[in-house]
Amino acid sequence: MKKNQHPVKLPLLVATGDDIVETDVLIIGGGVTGTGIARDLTLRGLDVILIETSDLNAGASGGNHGLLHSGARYVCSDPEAAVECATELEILKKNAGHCIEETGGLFVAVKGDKENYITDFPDMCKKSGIPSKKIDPKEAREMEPSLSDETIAVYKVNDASINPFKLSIENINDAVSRGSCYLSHTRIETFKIENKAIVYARVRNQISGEIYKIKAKTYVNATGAWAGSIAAMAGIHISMVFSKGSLLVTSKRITKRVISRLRKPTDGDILVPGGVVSILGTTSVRIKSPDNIYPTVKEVDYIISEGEKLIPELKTCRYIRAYAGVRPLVSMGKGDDRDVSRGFTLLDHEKDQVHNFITITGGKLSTYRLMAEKTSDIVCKKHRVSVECRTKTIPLPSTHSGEWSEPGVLVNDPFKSDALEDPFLCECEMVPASAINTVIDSIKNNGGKPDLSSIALRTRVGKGPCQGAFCSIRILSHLHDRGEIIGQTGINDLKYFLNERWKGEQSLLWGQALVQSSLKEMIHCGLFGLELV
Amino acid sequence: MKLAYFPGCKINFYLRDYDTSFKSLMEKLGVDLVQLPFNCCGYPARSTSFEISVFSSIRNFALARKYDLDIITPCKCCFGQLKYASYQWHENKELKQRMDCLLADENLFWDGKTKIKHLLSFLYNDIGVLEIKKKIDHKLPEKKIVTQYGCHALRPFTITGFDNPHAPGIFEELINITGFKTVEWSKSTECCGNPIYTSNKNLSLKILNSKLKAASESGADHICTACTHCQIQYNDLSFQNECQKHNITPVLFTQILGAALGIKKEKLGEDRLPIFDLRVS
Amino acid sequence: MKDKKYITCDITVIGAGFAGMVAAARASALGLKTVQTGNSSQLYFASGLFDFLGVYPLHSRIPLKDPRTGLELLQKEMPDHPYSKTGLEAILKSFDFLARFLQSTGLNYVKPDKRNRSVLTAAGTFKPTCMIPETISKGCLLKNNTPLLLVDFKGLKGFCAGQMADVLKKIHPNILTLSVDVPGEGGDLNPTYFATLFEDSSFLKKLATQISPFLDKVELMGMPAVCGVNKSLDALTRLEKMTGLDIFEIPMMPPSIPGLRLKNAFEKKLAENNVHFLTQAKIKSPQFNGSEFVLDAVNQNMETQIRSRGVILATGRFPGGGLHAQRGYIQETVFNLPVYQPDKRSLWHHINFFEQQGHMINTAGVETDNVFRPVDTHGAVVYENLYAIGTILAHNDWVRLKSGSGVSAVSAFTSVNDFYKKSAAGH
Amino acid sequence: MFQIALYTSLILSTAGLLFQVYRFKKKGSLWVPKLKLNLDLKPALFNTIFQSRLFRASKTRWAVHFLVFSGFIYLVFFHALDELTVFNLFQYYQPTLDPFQFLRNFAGFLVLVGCIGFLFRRSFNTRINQDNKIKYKGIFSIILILLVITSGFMLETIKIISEPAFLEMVEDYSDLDEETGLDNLKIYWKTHYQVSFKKDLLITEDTLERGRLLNNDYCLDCHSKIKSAFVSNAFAMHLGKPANFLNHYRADNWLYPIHYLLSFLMLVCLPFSRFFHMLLIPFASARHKVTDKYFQKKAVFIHPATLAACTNCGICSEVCSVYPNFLITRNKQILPHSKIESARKIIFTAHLKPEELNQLQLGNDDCTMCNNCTDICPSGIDLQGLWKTLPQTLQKMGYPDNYTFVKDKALQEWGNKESEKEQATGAHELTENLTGRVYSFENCVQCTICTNVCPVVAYGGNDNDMTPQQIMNLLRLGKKQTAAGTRMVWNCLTCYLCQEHCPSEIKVADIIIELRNISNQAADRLKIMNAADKANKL
Repeated sequence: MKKNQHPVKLPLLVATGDDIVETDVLIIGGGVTGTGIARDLTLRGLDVILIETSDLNAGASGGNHGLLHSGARYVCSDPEAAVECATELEILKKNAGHCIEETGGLFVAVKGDKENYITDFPDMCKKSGIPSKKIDPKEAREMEPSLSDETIAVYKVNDASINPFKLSIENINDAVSRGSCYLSHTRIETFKIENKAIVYARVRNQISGEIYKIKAKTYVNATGAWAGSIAAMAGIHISMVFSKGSLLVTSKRITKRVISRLRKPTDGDILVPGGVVSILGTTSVRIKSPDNIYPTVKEVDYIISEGEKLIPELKTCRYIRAYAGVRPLVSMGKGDDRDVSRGFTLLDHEKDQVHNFITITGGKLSTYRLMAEKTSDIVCKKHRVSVECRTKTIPLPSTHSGEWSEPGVLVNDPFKSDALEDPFLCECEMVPASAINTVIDSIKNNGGKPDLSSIALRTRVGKGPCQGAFCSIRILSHLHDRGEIIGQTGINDLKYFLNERWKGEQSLLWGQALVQSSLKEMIHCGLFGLELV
Repeated sequence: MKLAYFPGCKINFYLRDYDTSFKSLMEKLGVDLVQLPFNCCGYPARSTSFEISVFSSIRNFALARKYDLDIITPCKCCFGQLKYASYQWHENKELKQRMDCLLADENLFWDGKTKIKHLLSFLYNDIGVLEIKKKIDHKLPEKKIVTQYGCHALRPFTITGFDNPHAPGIFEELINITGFKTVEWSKSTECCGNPIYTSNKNLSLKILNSKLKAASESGADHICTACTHCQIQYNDLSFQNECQKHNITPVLFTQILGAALGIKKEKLGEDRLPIFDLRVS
Repeated sequence: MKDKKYITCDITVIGAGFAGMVAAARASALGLKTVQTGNSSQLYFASGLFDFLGVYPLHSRIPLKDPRTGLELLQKEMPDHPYSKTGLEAILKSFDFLARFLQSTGLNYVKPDKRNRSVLTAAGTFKPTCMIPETISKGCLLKNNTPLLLVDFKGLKGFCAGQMADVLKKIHPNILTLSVDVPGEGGDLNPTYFATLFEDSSFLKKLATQISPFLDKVELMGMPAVCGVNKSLDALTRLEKMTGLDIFEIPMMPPSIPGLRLKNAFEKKLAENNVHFLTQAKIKSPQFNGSEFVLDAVNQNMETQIRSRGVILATGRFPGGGLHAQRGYIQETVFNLPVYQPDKRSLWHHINFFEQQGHMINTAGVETDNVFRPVDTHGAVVYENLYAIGTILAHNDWVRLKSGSGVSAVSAFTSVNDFYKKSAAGH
Repeated sequence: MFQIALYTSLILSTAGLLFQVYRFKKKGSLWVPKLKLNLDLKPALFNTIFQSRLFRASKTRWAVHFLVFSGFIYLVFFHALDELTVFNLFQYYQPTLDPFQFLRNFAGFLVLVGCIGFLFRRSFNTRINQDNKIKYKGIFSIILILLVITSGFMLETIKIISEPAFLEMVEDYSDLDEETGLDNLKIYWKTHYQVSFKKDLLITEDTLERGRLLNNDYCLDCHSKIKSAFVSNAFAMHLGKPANFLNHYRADNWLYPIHYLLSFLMLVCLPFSRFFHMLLIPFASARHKVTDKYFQKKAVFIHPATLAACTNCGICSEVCSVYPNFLITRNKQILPHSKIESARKIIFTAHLKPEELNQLQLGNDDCTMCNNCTDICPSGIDLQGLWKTLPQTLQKMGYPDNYTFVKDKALQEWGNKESEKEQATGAHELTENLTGRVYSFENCVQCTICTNVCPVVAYGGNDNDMTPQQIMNLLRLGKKQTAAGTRMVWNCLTCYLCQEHCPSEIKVADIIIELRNISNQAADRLKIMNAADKANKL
């Protein structure tokens, strides 16, 4: 392993009492948009602080398919978005290739799907300039043997899959290495508003409880589903609608390509391969609050029953976990939330009488860069900075600490030489201690505190079949051994981590997954009695 | 009783006494052994090709089938491999067809009816401990002995069906009737290290050494295996350099039982232990 | 054509987990001709601690000091719980039998006391349990002020003395820790192999030297439960003599060495008792012909037809394969017995993993009469001589109640006794 | 001319022998350490004279070979070298006298029959014919023998029928002419000695009787009854008309040089053809087996002279334990008789293609060291010694055994070639395909029991990398080739402890063995690719 590739160490922000930290731009929200903006602005020479109330990709950025749309899905409903997707896809392929797997995609119609949608599809693609190619169903079944034998029409498109965690990690790593600052577990308490502008933001470190102020020239609200509540702190009302989408992760990769149902977008009609697994989704359920969401049994069953029409194997295969994300929609209309707007909402609150506050929300993963670009444009205008956006041209560098978020990554050489000195702490996904150490260092460099959850976010830890049953206690021991955790917090940390994992499993526990989870309960409740602590 | 004798590749030139004493033992027990032009059991080819290994075994079965004989072998590795192949042959239709074709080229065929027996399971199940006990007329001195079961006969149980793989006992029973006393030790079901002797001698010897250590800690004088390969491992290697400190002498099961049954010394092979001269009647 | 074998016996125990082992032990001790099938590796998951009743009522979230008080309440409130069918005396008797049986194999357990024992676990928590191996027993001497040394081994994953000390600090401030570099071994230590090292005196000596700097500072020492496989108590005593400390083992996550010791003990003794063990054999299409069960135990290469007057179903829950969950419902896998279960899957699990009442799926299982014969939905006995024992029983969330071994032992004990009594009367 | 031919051929033959000795020495010094010759003469003598090893191997083949051997020996000593042997022993010796005349014919007949037997076997023996290159090896020598013998018989036949020869003899040994009853003698010789006369002769009982008396007077001392030359006589009887023609052109005169020239050719060829085995086998069967000393001295081959003693008889392949391997892979280099041929090529000419070398390595790897071939080898070559040393040789040449190859290969390099291999593997290979089906390993609950019971993990230390459970995880993560390249896969003892203990009843050991198959195949491909790369660079 190349040890000299750590991100540049930042001077740690020591903020006590009423200390004020000053910066050009304060970005709130560490999803793909937030980290994207951070990188974009940093590249344009601005000084940026990004704060996140928990950790990277806690919201919709971490709760999606990881699909880079070719645009074909939107050709009927939203041709404009379709074109955006297509252009962004090309840019990302060029600049962030290490986060992307160019899988290609198939749009597949099965018996019973609406004829006119199928017949219109190629024309609509052509209109939006999105390449698609008709494929004989028989040939398609040779390409993807798991497709249903009731397949009646297939089109090949350019869909790709992307690892959103890696994307955010690399974005923020690049921003930090260029002098910006990322503060995880930091929550906005209040905004101080004077003269139609925010003077400073009072923030609180969620772990240590420290409260301090960050003074910036401009404040960007990139909190996705929470955009409304953050804006409310500044006295601005945004009408938000929340739509929950649940997704299922299979234990193996079922198809080589992205498979979408060739029909009007609805539930359970996309299967995206991600490394060694496939992700099936989604649903669309209106919810009241974006907090504390998890997939329900009903949703899981519904997604499977829809998905199995496309790929029968989905009925019998093993699922590892389910998760949910919230689509933040700034809505006025009615009907299916998918119809509302998959395009993004960029609000300059100058019109709401707060001059230095911008909200960016909505949108989709595929266009995150564009959203960041547009937001940054406004910020730059306010700062009178006339540098062109550079994320179009400068490739996203690949760093070592981002590597382990990739499923199935193996740094091969250590196995031969250092296997003995470098034990696997997570056996399922084969994450060695050295990788955990790299990630711990990177978290600490970013001013965070390494614990089970933050490590799990940046690695594959806990994402394998055992869902934390074995690795959690091993990594906890490791953290204690390294002195990263001292005192009682360890057990609470363990419980929190297991519970977070549990939210993603509880809805799909049957067959072998239930066996695995029973084992987990036997260890952590039966032996360790954690439920009593 | 008439059985086809499957000697395995190694016995003839590396463990001749085992061969000699095995034959004498079978003669004594009234078993006619027929020697057929068998080939390798197929175990060594397991590493390179599934198909070859199964075919090698099936060809042996077919040869025995030609004379309508069941097969007996004193080697546990061969036993395990033949069992494994017959299982695969029964399970896998495609394989069966392929084997049929290959056999037909040599005017052979196999219908799955040939059975494979190992020396121990044959003595235990087909002849019976009591029956053998009756024939024993020379009690041997109460020497302490540890037994090594041999992996390929014992496991996987669901294929070999040899003995309880976790707590096997037939070997002990068969030895205890001779006057020798088996001693319990922790590694009776573990591997002797022979399978990787050629590829990784270092590890093979380490494993052998750990076994010898455990055996000597149990207080035994001898070790016995009833498997050509394991026995070769102990016979040839346990006296090498690092293994020498453990005072464990490997002995052949067929010689022990043969001696107890009163088979003449000369018929038990050339290399005999002095204990056979100390029979207690 | 697979090899076919035929066996006739008095009783067949399906399952080789803890309950199955106890049943086979009891049956063979009573002189019944016994056949056992299953996969004994499940015992690697056993902690080696025999729980009676650790927590009741669940919402109290307080370990029971005296299991009897909990038992009384439980019998009152949960009439369907297996304990409610047997009573205290049978439970104690079964523990007693178990202790004697294990003693005969050289595995010593401390007999049950009136009070539950608190055993320190590798997470630094305490587990309320009843009967424990002698090697663990001294951990119960732990008092607030006893100076304690916790030892871990580099390379033994998932056991960190520092972490335990951190957790314990609140109630036990006087803890020192030591992380031992195991001589001659590098990298990952696998418990089963590591445990065999403790049977070697020279290794113990080296270990003792590493501990020696602490000898005058502490009185008690805790170490992971890896002190020897077959001669654990012997090894522990030797180490105690070398150091002069009281030493106890701390159970850690699977594969558990105390579980392995149980496995070895049972397997050895049962083989000696002539229990015919068909490992990994699956029972296919069991039938009852009016007087006996005809079971096909199917292997990869062999089919064994077992004719047996009685059958004990000890196949366990989901990990053991006794119960299987489809997406919508739970099935019993061998006899397809009716399974008591929540109405729909959404009720199976609670969204909180550590929900105090436990997950509803854990109360699912086979319902039985008072001698553990499965009953159908109308409450009628399914087969005269079919018994279901162990964790497969319904209404027993053993993980949360900490009642696993107790229920397994008592149900095994009671059912075999019942079968024996009946067959003795019949003859 | 006879003298010139004789000496030339003797010189050539000696030179050839010296050259061979020199070559063996030179090649020997490359491959074999200096060890005492350490000969064991008794078995060698026995084997040389009676071919005792061949007798043990195959009675029929021994019988056929012994026909040739005994006949040939007789002809060499009592026919070709008659001036040195029989002349001195028997004062009255004449080649045309019985028993010599009969024995010569008989010996020739034996050789003839034996040689036909040789040819016959070559066309029908199954295992040796698997390698066409070897099938016809040595056929030159057989044909040469056949030619010599046939030419001898032809010469004799011609001499029998030859009128000019008859007349010359009459002139030399009698004073007979037309008047004194030469015709009568002619008539007698025509009837009893098959001489073919141009002129028709009137045969009556009277003339025949007179001829008999003349014959008694002049010829009988040197000419036994022609019937005893049963082969040539039979030819002569059936020759018919062409006889006159041959007589006219004095066929006896030019067949004689043909016969001895062919014989001399044999002499010349002695060191360079199959005939050489007559000298090498005694040497080979006198040498002791390859001992540990060889290995300690890091010798890599058995003595080249021993190696050269192989006659490609193919008996070794008939007893080969791993013949079924050949039936499936069709790799000739599994069969000992092909392997030894390749070994000879390596040592003497060093011209083997990369594929051939690789095949040889693979074939030799299949050998179970059962010693059957060595035990049976009629030439007494220590074949097993060769098989044992061959891997070292091949490793030096860049064809290590797969274990060493995989061990030395970085896992990374292994992984890089993954994609191209993916296409090549799995095609039409009959396997259980456990590694290709997710359900065979996905039920793993990560309990590490397999790892815990594994002796390789316990004792492997630095020799080992992954644990069985990690192998299962690699498979689940889609890293089949990487898994196949781990040392665990190669160190596995196949003791099945893991499989027996797995609570999820995953066929851990079977999967690992299957991975080893995959690894083997991958190693083969990589080795050939590497060799091709090297060749390209050169």
